[in-house]
Amino acid sequence: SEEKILKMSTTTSTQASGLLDVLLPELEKDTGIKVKVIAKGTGAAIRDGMDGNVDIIFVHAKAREEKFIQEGYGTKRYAVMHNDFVILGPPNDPAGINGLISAAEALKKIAAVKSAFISRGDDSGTHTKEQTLWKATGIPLEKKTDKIIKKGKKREITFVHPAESGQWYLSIGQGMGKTLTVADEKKAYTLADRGTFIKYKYGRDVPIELNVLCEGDPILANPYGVIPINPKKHSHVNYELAQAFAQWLVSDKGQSVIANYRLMGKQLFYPDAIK
Amino acid sequence: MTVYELHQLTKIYDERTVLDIPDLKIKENRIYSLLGPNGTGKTTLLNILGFLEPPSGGKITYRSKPVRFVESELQALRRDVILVDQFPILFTATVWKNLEFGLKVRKISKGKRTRMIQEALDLVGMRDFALAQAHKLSGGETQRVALARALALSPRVFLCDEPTSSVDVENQAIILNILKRINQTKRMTIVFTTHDRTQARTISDQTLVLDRGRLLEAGYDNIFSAVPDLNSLGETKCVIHPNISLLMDSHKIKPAKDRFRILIDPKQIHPLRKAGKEFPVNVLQGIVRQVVDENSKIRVVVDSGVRLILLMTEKTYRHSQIFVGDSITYYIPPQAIQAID
Amino acid sequence: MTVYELHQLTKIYDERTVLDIPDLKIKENRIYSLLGPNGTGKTTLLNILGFLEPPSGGKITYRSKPVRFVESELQALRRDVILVDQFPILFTATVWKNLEFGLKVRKISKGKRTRMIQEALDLVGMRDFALAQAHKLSGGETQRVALARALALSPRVFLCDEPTSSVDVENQAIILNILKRINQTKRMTIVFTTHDRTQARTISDQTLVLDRGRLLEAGYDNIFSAVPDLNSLGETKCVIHPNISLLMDSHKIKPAKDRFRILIDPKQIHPLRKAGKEFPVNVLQGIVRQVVDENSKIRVVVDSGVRLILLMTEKTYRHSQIFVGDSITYYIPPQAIQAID
Amino acid sequence: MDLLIDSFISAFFLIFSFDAEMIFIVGVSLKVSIASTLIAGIVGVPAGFMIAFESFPGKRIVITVLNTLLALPTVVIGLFVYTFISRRGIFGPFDLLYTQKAIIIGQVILIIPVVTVFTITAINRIDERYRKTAMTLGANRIQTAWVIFREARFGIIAAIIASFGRVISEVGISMMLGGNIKGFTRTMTTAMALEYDKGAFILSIALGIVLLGISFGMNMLFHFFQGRSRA
Amino acid sequence: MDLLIDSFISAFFLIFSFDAEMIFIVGVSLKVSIASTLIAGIVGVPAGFMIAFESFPGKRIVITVLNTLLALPTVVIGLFVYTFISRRGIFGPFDLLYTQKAIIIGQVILIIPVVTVFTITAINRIDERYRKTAMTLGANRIQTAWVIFREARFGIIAAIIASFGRVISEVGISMMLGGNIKGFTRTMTTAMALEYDKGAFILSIALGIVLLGISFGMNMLFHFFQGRSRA
Ligand SMILES: Nc1ncnc2c1ncn2[C@@H]1O[C@H](COP(=O)(O)OP(=O)(O)OP(=O)(O)O)[C@@H](O)[C@H]1O
Ligand SMILES: Nc1ncnc2c1ncn2[C@@H]1O[C@H](COP(=O)(O)OP(=O)(O)OP(=O)(O)O)[C@@H](O)[C@H]1O
Ligand SMILES: [Mg+2]
Ligand SMILES: [Mg+2]
Repeated sequence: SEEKILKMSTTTSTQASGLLDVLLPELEKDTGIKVKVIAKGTGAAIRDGMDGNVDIIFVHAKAREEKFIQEGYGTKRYAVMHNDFVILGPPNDPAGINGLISAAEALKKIAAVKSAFISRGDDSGTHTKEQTLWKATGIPLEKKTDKIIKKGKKREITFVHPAESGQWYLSIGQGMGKTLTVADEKKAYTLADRGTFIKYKYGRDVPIELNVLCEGDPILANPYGVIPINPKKHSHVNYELAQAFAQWLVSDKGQSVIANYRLMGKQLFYPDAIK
Repeated sequence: MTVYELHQLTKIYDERTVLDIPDLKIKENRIYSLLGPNGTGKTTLLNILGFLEPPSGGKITYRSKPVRFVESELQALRRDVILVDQFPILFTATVWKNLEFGLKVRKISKGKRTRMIQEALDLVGMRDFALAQAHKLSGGETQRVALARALALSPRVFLCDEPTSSVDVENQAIILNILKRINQTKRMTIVFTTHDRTQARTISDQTLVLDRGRLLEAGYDNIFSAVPDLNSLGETKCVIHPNISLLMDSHKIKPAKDRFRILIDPKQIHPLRKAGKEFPVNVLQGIVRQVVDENSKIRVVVDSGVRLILLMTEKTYRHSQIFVGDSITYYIPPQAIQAID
Repeated sequence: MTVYELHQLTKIYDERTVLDIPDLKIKENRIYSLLGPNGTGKTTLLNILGFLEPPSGGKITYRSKPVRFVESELQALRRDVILVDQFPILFTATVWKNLEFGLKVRKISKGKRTRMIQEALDLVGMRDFALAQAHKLSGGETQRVALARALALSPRVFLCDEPTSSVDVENQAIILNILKRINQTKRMTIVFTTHDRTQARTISDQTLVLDRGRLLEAGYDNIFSAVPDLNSLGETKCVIHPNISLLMDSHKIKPAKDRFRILIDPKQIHPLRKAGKEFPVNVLQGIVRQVVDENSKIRVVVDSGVRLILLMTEKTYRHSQIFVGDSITYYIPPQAIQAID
Repeated sequence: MDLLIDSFISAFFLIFSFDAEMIFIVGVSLKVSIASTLIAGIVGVPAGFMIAFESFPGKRIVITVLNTLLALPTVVIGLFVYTFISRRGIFGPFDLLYTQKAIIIGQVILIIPVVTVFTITAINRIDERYRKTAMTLGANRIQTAWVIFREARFGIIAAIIASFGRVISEVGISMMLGGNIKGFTRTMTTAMALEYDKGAFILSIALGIVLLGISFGMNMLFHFFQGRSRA
Repeated sequence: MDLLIDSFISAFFLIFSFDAEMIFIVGVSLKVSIASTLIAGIVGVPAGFMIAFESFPGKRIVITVLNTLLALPTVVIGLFVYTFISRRGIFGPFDLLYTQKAIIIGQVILIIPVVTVFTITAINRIDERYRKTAMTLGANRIQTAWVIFREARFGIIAAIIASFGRVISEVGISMMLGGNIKGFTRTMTTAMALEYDKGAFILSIALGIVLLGISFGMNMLFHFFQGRSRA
């Protein structure tokens, strides 16, 4: 009997949060599918999908996922689960945002007192969300454009960040975990997904001191999706298995595994398929 | 048969011509000694004869075939010819392994190898050192092992660069005898350099003298640096020592320079019973320091402030009753003096 | 004044004792020559005298102070004593820089340095090579530069390991003269090794002979390997050549071995008019190959199958009318023969 | 400081638990690193020899370029290899990406310059006369090279050891081309990076200590085979 | 293949756009790498000298340990330094974490073994007689060392070049201890890693090409200063 092996690129958060460690054994038990997990940044994971290096991707950047499907790289986006983003800060909370619901309001306050803020700055789902939030604050923003050449044509990638951010707005271009570490070290505010935060606050050798200061704004939702790669683009991909995996994820069984996953007694992800 | 023929051979280092040989033949089965002052190109010539360095210009034939200095062709030639360096290098291994190397390269069977190595070590009296680490040997031991390493390979042509310079007297004699013997028994052609003229004359069939890269016809014995004698009127005289001014044959003089070198043919100097009228000039006195028998010629070293060498037949020698320690008088004919360079 | 005093000095390499000197004094302002076969410990001894290698045992005093082989103390001593190696190493730099090194180390001012370097280069006739790359020099050039490098520093003690082995004849004489001269003018103590006995005798005040690590009293001239003569009845005879069996003085024999070495004192051998009844044994014949004047002693080399050296006064020499090429008869008294090791 | 002490203790437990996964990861690391080092040695040592031995036009440029390649970042190598072996690349059909082979390819590229440059340096330091002596004794090019190799062996071995150290401690290429897939391409360093990401610092350092231990063992082995030939 | 061509063109634009951010990143990389290399050289070369020169008990162990440290993973170094300089560590008050100084500290630790090991190898290869000659000419220990250094300089320079290549292309330590903070500690390699993570492969490789160009320039400079002294 041939081994059912599926290759999946995913964002680091699914792996680092430990979710996959409970999800995949269940999957194998039910379907016999073994998954080779390649964890990397959202951008790189999507890239893997476009290049046909994997059979399926599991990421959280809704807009880009949709574009991915539009361009024909993926067949369908399955909404699997979500968690949410939270704004973290040092215990002494110099900007006084504790208890605020509106994320935009909180960021505005931080900018007003020029309290240190760490941005992932890596074009990840979290970074994309952060930019949306800054736009919502209405404070003056600066645009930064990178030019690249693609197939001989110039293309531009654009980012925004608060104007005159100088010393207080630090863009570190790293994953969520490291961003938390840096924010903790610098006693700074940052935007993080709840899963990683819990992991770093309660499940780490050296816990971080940061606390959740702002949460609950609907804009802070963070949906994850899986997309099987389109066999029309890449004939070699194992579409059947990818399909089976996606189906299992959105099945009752898959969804309940996600709902029941606890880290330090805290729920990290909320199933999206059953409601 | 002619082993090597050199034509218009030159070697240039850093724009300096260190070797310039219009014509030279090395014949088979003979022993050549190569003499000459330091830096005169002896080692350079041996390197070229050993196919280890290309000349800068000119032609070489080896056994009637022209030699092209192309790596692929040299390989085979090098199997014929072995050079033992002036300061030989032994590989960082045992003495035995050092000797084995050339034999292994020639694919000689183990049993034969063992015999040949032992033989070669015996020749130079180094058998006890077979298992010693070669790079820890003393200077003379090193030189002897290097010789043995080459001898074990019985090459057609054997080039030795000062083979006995660090070897003790006892072994010097032994090594020279070996050279003589292998030359006869194995019909080996040998070219060796030395600074010991007696050694050269004793064992070699022919002596080549290099001077500043050129071959000298006249020999190497009496070379002096000289300045023109400014006090001499109308005559060409040169001074080689504060007390010695010699009249030269004007035919043999090249355009006068501030400082030049002369060569006095040792065969043309003759001892006199006493200073007489017949020879008004170029008569010198000196103390006999040494008398040596060199292949039926007698070599007499006389100290007249500078050391002069007289080469005479045994008859002349006996006739003139020369004793070491004597003060003798001798005459240098002007035509015996030749300016070089 | 005594420069060095050695007591029970030994050096052991790989469990082999290569040097074993019960007592030796080196006096100030004298020239010592160090003779001996290859691998006998000459270089090793010089290394120890140069404070470059510690002995394995024994004591050395330098200028009456005991030497402790501790790096911190040796530094100062090494400023006094310079060793020129057997195969000298020049630093990968110009000849000038090589000479400059020791002077810079001694913090000598630039102007003075320049003068001293030029002087030293002139001494060895290498001035033209001042700016040459030292590691590209020929063998003899290298040796001469190494000498100049040491001479420029005017050390108290000058140790030379075979200083002229690769040097041409002309420069050999010059270098020996330099050694002689600096010994006189700068009151330098000199120890040099050589395989040239004439050279040793001509310029040194005292000759030290090393043999297998031990000092020989009797000199180094006639050492032969010998086997006991099995045909001799009741007498102690040894064979040093198929045709030569010599009677030895039984007092001077150590327990018989299969193979041993003997030393024949060259001063005790005397030439005879002709073989007579007075000397029934130990009378040999041979051809005179060489006669050399050595500091008022006459050295005669006789070839009797092996080469024997006779050392005689000028008077004896003249009296016996020895000519090179002659066949002579000579007598070796049994007490002149001594077994070593 | 506590962290370090804890790490040491954990390392100890890690080693003596003989955890199957742990053993597997160590195995992958060793296998991949040894393979890369061997291949790079087989290519780089002869290449270094040739470059040091021959004189050819542009030799100095070649050496300068090799020196430059010592600064080849793992990201560049990773991406470079990626473009060839990713599904869209020309070697796509061989399905090499995210396999141990891919890691080996990348690591070989990483250390070939190291091996080559240090081989050149080691050879250059050998006295010209060794070569001359071998040649006059009748050695052909390969035999001559062998002589030089023997004389230069300590330098070359040092280069090999350094290269091994470089690849076994390397993370970028292993991550990019191997993908850190559990049970397939997870090496000690990618495992360390993951643990670090997870915030499991102790485990991360403990793994590092195990890695150093293994490297120490390899070095001892080297020393042992090298024997006292140094003396 | 398109990717590579695009990358080259992008690299070209990157360089000639004289983008302020780009120049800054290059500046940080150079500054940090040169500083690390210099410090490691100042420590490692003399250390290598001492070890090669002196005979002391345990010398072979020291050399084996140094060889082992060639396999020190950047994650371990990063974490190790982190525990000392993070706010909770003993050097916390100096506020070193996420500064260029922190990167330098880590990188120095990374390459000291490289410099030391290759210095030892270079020194060992020098004929014992150079040392003897220097000593007999009256040189003290330092002057003797200088002579040996001169003779071994090509090996040592090779070690320094290799170390420079190692640190300028290094990413793990720069990332962990520098934090890749834009405008402060972002280096070429961390920028490359970032672009890679974003999936912006072209920009990543373009940066790599720029890095190699700079490294090439440094090597040419080295060659130039070294002069024709080799000959
Ligand atoms: N590689 C080189 N580069 C430059 N000059 C060189 C090189 N090799 C030799 N020379 C020079 O060429 C000349 C001849 O050198 P060679 O070694 O042939 O002399 P030699 O006759 O063997 O002298 P010696 O009796 O001292 O050994 C010397 O002046 C030497 O300095
Ligand atoms: N480092 C060493 N290790 C082992 N043996 C050595 C070492 N150095 C010298 N020897 C041995 O010690 C003996 C004495 O060597 P030394 O160099 O003193 O001889 P020497 O009298 O100078 O000989 P030569 O006339 O050949 O130069 C030799 O047999 C040599 O092989
Ligand atoms: Mg020569
Ligand atoms: Mg010696």
